[in-house]
Amino acid sequence: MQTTLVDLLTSAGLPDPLAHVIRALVPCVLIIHLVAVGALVFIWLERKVSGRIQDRLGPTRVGGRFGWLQTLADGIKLIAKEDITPGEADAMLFRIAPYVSFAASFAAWLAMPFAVGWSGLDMNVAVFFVLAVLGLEVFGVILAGYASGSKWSLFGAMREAAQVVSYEVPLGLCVVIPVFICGTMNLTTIGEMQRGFATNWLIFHDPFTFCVFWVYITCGVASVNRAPFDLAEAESELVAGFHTEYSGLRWSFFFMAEYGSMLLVSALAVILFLGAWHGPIPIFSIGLGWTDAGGILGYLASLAGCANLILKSSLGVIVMIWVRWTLPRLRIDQVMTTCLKYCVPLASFCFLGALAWQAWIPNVTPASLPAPFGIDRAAIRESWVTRAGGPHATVSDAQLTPQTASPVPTTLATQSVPDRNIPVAGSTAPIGREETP
Amino acid sequence: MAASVADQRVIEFDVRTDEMLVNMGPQHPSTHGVLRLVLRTDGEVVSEVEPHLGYLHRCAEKIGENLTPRQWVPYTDRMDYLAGMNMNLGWALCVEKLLDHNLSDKAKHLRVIIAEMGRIASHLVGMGAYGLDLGTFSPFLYAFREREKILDLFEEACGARLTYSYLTPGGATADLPEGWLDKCSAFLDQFEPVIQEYHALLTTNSIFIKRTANIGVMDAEMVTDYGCTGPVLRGSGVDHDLRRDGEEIYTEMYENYAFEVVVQKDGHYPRDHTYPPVPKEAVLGDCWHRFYVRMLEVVQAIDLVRQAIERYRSADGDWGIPIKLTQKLPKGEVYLETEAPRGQMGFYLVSDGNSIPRRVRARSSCFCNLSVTSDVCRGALLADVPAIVGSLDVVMGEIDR
Amino acid sequence: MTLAVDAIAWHQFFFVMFALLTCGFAVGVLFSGNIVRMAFYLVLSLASSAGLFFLAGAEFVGAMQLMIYVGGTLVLLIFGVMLTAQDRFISLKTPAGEWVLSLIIGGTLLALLLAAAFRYEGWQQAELGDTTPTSSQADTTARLGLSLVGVRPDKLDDSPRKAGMSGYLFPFIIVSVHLLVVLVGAAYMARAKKRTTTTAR
Amino acid sequence: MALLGTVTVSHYLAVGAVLFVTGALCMATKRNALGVLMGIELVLNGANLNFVAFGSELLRKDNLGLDGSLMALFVIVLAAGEAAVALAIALNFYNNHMSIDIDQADDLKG
Repeated sequence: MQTTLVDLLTSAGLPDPLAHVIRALVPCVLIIHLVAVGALVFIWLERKVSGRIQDRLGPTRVGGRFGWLQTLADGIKLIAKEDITPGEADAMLFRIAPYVSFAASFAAWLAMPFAVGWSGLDMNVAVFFVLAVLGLEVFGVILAGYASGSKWSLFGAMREAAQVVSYEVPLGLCVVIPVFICGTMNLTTIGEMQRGFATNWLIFHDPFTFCVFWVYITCGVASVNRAPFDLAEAESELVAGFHTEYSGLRWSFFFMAEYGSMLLVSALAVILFLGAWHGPIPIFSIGLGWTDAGGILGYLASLAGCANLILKSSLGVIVMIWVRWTLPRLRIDQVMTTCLKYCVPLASFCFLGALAWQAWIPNVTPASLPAPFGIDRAAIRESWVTRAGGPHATVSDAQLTPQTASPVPTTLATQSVPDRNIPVAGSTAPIGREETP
Repeated sequence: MAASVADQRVIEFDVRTDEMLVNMGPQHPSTHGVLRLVLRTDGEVVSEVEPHLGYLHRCAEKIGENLTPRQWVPYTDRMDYLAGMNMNLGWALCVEKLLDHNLSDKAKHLRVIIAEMGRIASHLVGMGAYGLDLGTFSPFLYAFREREKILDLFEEACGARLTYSYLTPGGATADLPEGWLDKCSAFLDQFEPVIQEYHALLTTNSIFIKRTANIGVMDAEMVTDYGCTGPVLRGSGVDHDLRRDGEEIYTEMYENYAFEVVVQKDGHYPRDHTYPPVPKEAVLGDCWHRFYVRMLEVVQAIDLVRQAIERYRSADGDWGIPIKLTQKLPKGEVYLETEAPRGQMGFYLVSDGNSIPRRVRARSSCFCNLSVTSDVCRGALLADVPAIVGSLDVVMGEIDR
Repeated sequence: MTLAVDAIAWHQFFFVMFALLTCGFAVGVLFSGNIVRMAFYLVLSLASSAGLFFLAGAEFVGAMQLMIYVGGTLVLLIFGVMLTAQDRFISLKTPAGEWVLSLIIGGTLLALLLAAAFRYEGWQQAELGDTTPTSSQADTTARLGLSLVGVRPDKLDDSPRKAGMSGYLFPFIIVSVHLLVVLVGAAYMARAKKRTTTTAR
Repeated sequence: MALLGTVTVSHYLAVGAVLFVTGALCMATKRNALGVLMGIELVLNGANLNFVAFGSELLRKDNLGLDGSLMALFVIVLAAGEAAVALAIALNFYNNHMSIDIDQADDLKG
């Protein structure tokens, strides 16, 4: 297919292992920079936005009129600060905790695609992986809270644990809806299936996805601990919660993790609901046709898509900032009530509703929606599935996924989903969807 | 009363954990200065709260026994440093009561203007800081934005922005400067609509209501038993305001002013303005009502200042020349309470005929208001403690003196 | 494919790395006295073994491991902190005799298991050349999902009568109900009956 | 790497064996109830590794196929359930004994 970076490097005379290392390091470095620079930018943005909200200017001096470099200056200050470990602390865990948080927030990015083929790791279970790894972030917080040897930190950690574990349930439910609508857990495929005008975005797919998007946003904000759900660091109650005892660079790692996951949650929302790297008007993919052109034009289209994704995600972050500077904080029991009494039932209801919509209004599923400009979503999905196995397609694939549809398997399957052709031909087709257009 | 530990609800989803003693303060973001609360907590449920005071004690009363009354005025500023004007006023009236000093009408109206403006400034801080206690930062800055304008006015009148020493025994240190009244009315006209913003951000915000309604409920009997005063008292539905019910030397300042005590009577608050409705979750005597009373008092203070400006313009007499620094005091003792923004601030003075009083004492409203915390916070959740303490709106400078 | 040859080296490299991490942290769990540190090591060990799952091509199981197992341990950790909040630096020491005995038995068991692992030749034959860690097979997730609801896409060429069928729908339902019961039961048990205990005392 | 040769099922089994033994030792030596629980998790994880290895299409042609992964999934899910119940028991035990030292769980001793 395309020339990969590895091919390029080896043809330039580099030994193979080195080429692979470089190929692996490129996305890592890029993503670390995205998280770190993202944190810088968003902290600056938070200051500016909160300043505007509060009728003041925010940073104005460092780095010119808009204080662009304020966060950088603060970062340098933090590096220069003394790194204190309290006497009561469990020193090893105390030191390691911020890195655990940051590593989780960073590792989740590995499976996120930024455009077609632009991901650190093109996984088939990307959605699941991202959620699972994002859930690990709470570990760092709990360790920090416990290891600090301070009661306020412990309180913060306990709250965070309770909150994050609870909110994973509705968050998972929300995420499952786009997954089953698209019939894949591969984020690239989910994104690609929303190609075309904004009407193709999954948020506009049916009323239930529209509702569940807002539930997702609520749960997302809660799972990354932003106001009004920032119970773990509620400064008016718990001093600073889990990071009360932290100072200097370690403290800033918590912040990078927080902003990294904010951006992650909102990027996930964009990929799952808001058209991923496709703009509301398909200029590059359909208007100019660059996306499929390959070569430098395809690269440009991908770059535009990547910028589009990051822009949309940043908008999500700005909404979070806006909410934070507007609303008071909920109490911990009210946070749990919101989760268990509102978010979970709402998400479940939307799940069932979307399921019913899929079952009874099949003509509007992405695979068969009258797609503009002759986009065939089912074909997109299939092409991506084959591509995923593509370059490395092995013997086992061929063996395990017979290419011809065998007679419909009997009994159990047909009973469970009546009137449906059981899709065994494709390797990935879920039950309940027409296999081919 | 808040949910106590014996309450069935608490047990229902309680997992047995060990009790913890936690120090909230004296360095804690939400204890309004240097208050230290020792909390005994079982998980998130607080089973006991013990306030510890004295971190800001500056011997103001003892110093008062070595200074003449006018010299002591700056010390009253530093008691409730958020309402210095009202502290000045209390002390001034107390001394005047001993001296049997009569003020001109003009001076009285001036005092009403200043005292009510001080009340607005003080309640603005109380409101903003309460938002801060509940985790929202923006109302705090909105409140300070308006308070700055009041401080500007005060600065113009007396030269200070926090510790004014403006109202002194005998009157005020100076007359209001030229054009001050116009600026003041202009401010009031600009400020009144802004209050709607506060209502939108806090009073009627559903999260705010969730956090404050039915939290820290104190019935009328309890607040009177503890000797609570001010908005805390009126928030529980007790119709008592020294501006109407106080001693004559104080109430005559407010004679013929159209004003009604802000308190819920027969299920509703005085309706001379359009206020946001009381949410149905709110119970009389909870944090929400205390906050609401403060907000209404701000509106009412605006009204009072407007009336006072009118009267001041047409009144005759002088603005009140202060007594001499070393004025001999008549023998005797005197006690006077005034309605400061946070409650009834009392000053007690014993004189043996010298120019320096023999005894000076202050009765702090916040001290009594704070004393309810251990009772009210028992069985509340940890997050309710700042909500309750914040709704009492204490200033430690006044408690410790 | 020259690429594949090098890829094998990477596969081994990652295998050794994850295997060492897994075993190392497992040993850490064994020898640590502090319950929270034990939990921390356990998490790292489980996460590394999730890496091994990814290497073996079981992406879904690996992600599941991260989400549920590691998430479950998280709860362990919380309980560990909660139950030992007061005396968190007190570790319950095991007598030395017990240690010696357990280590002897454990060592024997380990030797036995290792011998067994390397005994059968068939287990040591790598018959597939392509083991690039990034190579995703055709989506295992969907096939796993289908299997759980009773369709086996990989068993289609069996005897015609049972083609594509598996026995996993029934276990799946049983497990689901079982989990529900377990959760309800656990929630019921974990609730402290404080009032009854206080009256009893 | 050359010393290892190709990664095979046996190597996975070896790692699984180490996990199993450390888990078993944890169960034997820890006096903290939660430590015992962690031992159980390790044992189950060791077993899981074997299932996945035997089921992996990348390691061996003659593999279990999906059965391996499915068994691993069931083990993970059941382990989560087991952990929940065990924690509830530990909690009750702590409530009654004010300790999580399982050596004190000898109420049924005759």
